[in-house]
Amino acid sequence: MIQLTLPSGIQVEPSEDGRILTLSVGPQHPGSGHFRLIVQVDGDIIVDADPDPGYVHRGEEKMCEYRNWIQNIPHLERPMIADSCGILYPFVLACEEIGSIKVPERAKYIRIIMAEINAMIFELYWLAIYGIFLGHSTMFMWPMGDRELLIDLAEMATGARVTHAYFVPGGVRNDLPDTFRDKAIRQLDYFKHRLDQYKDIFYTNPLFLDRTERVGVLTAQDAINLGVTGPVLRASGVEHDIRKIEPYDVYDELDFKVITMKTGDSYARAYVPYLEMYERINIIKQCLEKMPSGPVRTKLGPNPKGPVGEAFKRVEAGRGELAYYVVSDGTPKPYRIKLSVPSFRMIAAMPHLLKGAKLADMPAIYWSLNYWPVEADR
Amino acid sequence: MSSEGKQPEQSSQSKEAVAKVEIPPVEKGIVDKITTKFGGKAVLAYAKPRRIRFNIKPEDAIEFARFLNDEVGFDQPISVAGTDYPKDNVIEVIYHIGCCTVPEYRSMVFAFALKLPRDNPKTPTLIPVYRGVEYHERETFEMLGVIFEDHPKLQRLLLPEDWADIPPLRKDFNIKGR
Amino acid sequence: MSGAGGIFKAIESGTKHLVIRRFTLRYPEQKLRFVGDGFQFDPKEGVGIAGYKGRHILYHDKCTGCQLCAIACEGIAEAIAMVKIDKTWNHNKKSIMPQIDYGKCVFCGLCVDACPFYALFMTDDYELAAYTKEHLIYTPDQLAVKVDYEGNVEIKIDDQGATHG
Amino acid sequence: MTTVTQFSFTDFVKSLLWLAFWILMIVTLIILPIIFIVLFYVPAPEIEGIEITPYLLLSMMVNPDIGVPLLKATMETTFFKVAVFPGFTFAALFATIIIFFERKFLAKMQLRVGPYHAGREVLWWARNFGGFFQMLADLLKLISKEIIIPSGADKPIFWAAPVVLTVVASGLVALIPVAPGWVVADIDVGLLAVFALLGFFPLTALLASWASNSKYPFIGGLRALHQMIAYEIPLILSVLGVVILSGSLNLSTMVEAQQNYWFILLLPIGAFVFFITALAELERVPFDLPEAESEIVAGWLTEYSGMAYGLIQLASYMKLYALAALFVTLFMGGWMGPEILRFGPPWEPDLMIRGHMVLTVEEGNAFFWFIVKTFGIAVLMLLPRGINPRIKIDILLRTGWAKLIAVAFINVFIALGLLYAGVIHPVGVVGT
Repeated sequence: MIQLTLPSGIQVEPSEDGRILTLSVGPQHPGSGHFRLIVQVDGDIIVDADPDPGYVHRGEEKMCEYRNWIQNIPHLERPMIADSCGILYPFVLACEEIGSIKVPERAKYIRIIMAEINAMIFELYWLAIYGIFLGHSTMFMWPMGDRELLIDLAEMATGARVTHAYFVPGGVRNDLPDTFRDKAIRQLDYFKHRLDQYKDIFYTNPLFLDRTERVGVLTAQDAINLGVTGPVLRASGVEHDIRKIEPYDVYDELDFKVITMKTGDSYARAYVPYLEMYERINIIKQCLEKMPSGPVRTKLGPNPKGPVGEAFKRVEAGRGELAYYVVSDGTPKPYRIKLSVPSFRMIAAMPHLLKGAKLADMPAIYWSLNYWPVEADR
Repeated sequence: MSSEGKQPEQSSQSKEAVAKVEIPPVEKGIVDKITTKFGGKAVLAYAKPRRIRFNIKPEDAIEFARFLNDEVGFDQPISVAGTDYPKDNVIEVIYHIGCCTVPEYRSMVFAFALKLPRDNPKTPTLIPVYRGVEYHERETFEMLGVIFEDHPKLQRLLLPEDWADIPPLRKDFNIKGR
Repeated sequence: MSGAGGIFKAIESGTKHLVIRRFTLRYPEQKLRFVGDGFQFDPKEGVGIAGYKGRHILYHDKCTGCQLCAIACEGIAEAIAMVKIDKTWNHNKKSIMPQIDYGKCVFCGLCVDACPFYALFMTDDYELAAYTKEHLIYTPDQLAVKVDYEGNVEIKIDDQGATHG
Repeated sequence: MTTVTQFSFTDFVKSLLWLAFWILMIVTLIILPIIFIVLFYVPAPEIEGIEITPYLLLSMMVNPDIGVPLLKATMETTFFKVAVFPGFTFAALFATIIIFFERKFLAKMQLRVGPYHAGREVLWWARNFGGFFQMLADLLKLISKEIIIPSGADKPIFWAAPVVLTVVASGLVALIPVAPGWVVADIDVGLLAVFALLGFFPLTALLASWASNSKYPFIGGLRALHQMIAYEIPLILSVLGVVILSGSLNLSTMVEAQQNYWFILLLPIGAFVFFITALAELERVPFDLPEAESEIVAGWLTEYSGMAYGLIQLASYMKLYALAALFVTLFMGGWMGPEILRFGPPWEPDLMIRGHMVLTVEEGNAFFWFIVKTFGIAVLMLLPRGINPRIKIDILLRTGWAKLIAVAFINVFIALGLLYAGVIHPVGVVGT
């Protein structure tokens, strides 16, 4: 085995038989994001992987304790700007449960529309990165371009392209513009047509199948016990979707399927979000049909206070189950807010899946876990 | 939250009041199962629709979690949160456990809280039961200084390596300028 | 070769896109059209009016110097500071008005929600780049200027694909 | 608030003068001396009984009656062949065009614009090719950048690797016959020389990765080596069929053997294997494992920066040209093609300037067909980049060792069968 001298003069520790090489994948690595995986490889086989998050930790939970309920809204969506409505949704629900605030019916539909659009924006972003991680540059450009269709819709409704600050306790900030419905239906139809194109170039491409099939298999038992969630859990065959099992707002009035796959490999984890996008388009169209007219926001007094109490609310965001544990002590500021984000729960699955995989499988496994470093660090 | 000045009396849930409120049948079944097994060791904090919370002691934690996982069917760790209560001199570690397998429990979140003394917070790790709590417990360790005994790797996770202050989510840690 | 069919399908799909029109927005030449005149808020109804959240606009004849916008911003970005102005108004005895630092502003628009006097709205103007940090601080006089934003490009969808313009 | 840069006419004139000054300085101090140094060392030909000296040359260039024969004479020198036409400059220019075309082509496939602004206003007639000057801008950027050498790097090898790669790529280019007689090195073992030179690339990559003293380049270098060993053998085997049919290792002879039929019609399997293995040799998608950025940053290129990186890229694109040209030479009849290009009226089709012949019509057509075919094959080699993801190392090795070698052997048997069944004569298809 070769002993390499690192630039800082650190001698790489070879293992006893001198076969193990330690690689630090990240945080300045094109295949990691703001995140580090300390990987030990024996030739091309990964023998150990140690996730090291925390490079973009900004103490959201502590920040929450210094701001009042409304002021928490803009900064809480910062960890996940690609799905900013999704990460705000359970906070708003929890505030409403603690304060027992009634939400107008129209606002519930608008929230679902925006949450689904945002989830799709995230999934396209995720798919684009998955494409480039596997060396497929076209699959990077297409979803990134088509994402514009949805960002355009979100911008039309909320006035901002990524950080909307749109949900508030008691409804949403503003009503949808009049032209939103027609435009949304037109663009979603076209987007559906674009989604069909992805299949030929990516999902049925034999080279993509080679890269992802039977790679990083996560059994249903392991998936549940490791606490992974969302598309990763459903790809392992567990039918677990918060929208279905614990319908919040008006999801119980909508008709949609929960997509599951049995295999639990990277391919299934890449395919489930893709199929879910069709369901999401379906949900948005149903919402646009069923949406009643009326007010969209319950008027609250300035600087509202909550009663003493706690709430645990969860929603199905783009990456899976996103939960907030909120404790209120009766002051205008929350006593404790805990974000249980799906990305953080995926970390546990990472060493489990990477051990024994090949180094070339690392991006395929790592990114199929729907991991978003900024969200995990909060 | 409601507006200032109109705080509804019924929603301020002190723990004794909630226990008397009507518990829905499915939740009642779970609560009965737990109370018959553990009796006085597990205290019911509240049982709202879809949300149940028990307060238990740290020494019973592993046994309780194992019973919850194997017998009751709550098998998916969702979150581990720690809350600091300097007034009562306790740190509360609360595990939220969901369920993926039993159909009628799937919509529920089971929470159990451990009240630990603030000066020496120690509790056994629940990794043998729920593997997924490993990183949640590490986060709780560094954010609140709770020591999870027998945890395989109780080290820094999110904070910088040169963090030399009290754990930041304790209430006596203050952000500068605030 | 089992996957030959898949490869041919992929090649077909790729080459098909050589004739599809491109989606890119040629930004400095083309600008997007937005709905409305920017985000506004109706304090009577307690609900906003949809629009783009760009630079603010301040109506001097309505601002009373109540500082609610600055208080709202305090926990968010701390971008709003109340400054003295030269003019005196009957409704603004203290003659203070908000000054916004766009180096800090996050464009959440909660200051607009906080204003009870229809004085602070947002506009379509998003081109705020400046050479120095000082240029990013907008005084009440600068905030009063209404900028004509000429965006006329929308997403168009036809058989050849979606395009801007 | 918008700040408008003030336009001042004085500054404008000043900048023009400044530019003129610099051009004058560079021409007088650098370019003219270089021309003279070159002219001193390159023996000038004798035109119409006059011995050309460098001093005479510049004055003669203005006179077309002497200048054209001079040009013709220069074109026949080896120096011209090495440095300009079938050699380095041509290949580098071709590589630049390929890079530009790749960027625009991929952009089109990916529904974006690609290089757009640079040079758009300079060439009004080339508005649709707007962005070609992006190549120039990239070159200037690479030249002006600092070349960072990692501490602990093996400096001589680290420096030598890009140069060696470029030199080897130029050597590869030198073996390609562009037209009858238009080849730098017309040697009898041309094909063997090609493979010998191709073997240099992964070794240099390994040396470069070793010299970088970093882990990711090292893994990349090892991968490059793995890939070479797995793909060199099918590459050689796939060409064996052509050698059997043409009965020669000389590339020009091989082209001439395809007078009637291109070998791609007789040996489609061999052509397929050659194409796939050529992609693997070039380390292009889907075989770009040594540079897989999501796994090992940039592979063996990780520590290179500035013009060292630029040279490596130039070498790799020259290699792309060389392999595309080799494919054309071996399977697609090289310069052969119908005579469609004419420089003058039918009774005098050659390129004549003032009564001096510069280029015969046959040569012109040969160039045309060769360039067109090579460009087509190069575009085919670019196409997978827009369509396929990268494949895994184990699948790559299995494909190389198990599948492609077997297929290449089938190809050899087909060639032998064609030969011994009497369909083909060693010097071409029956009837020639």
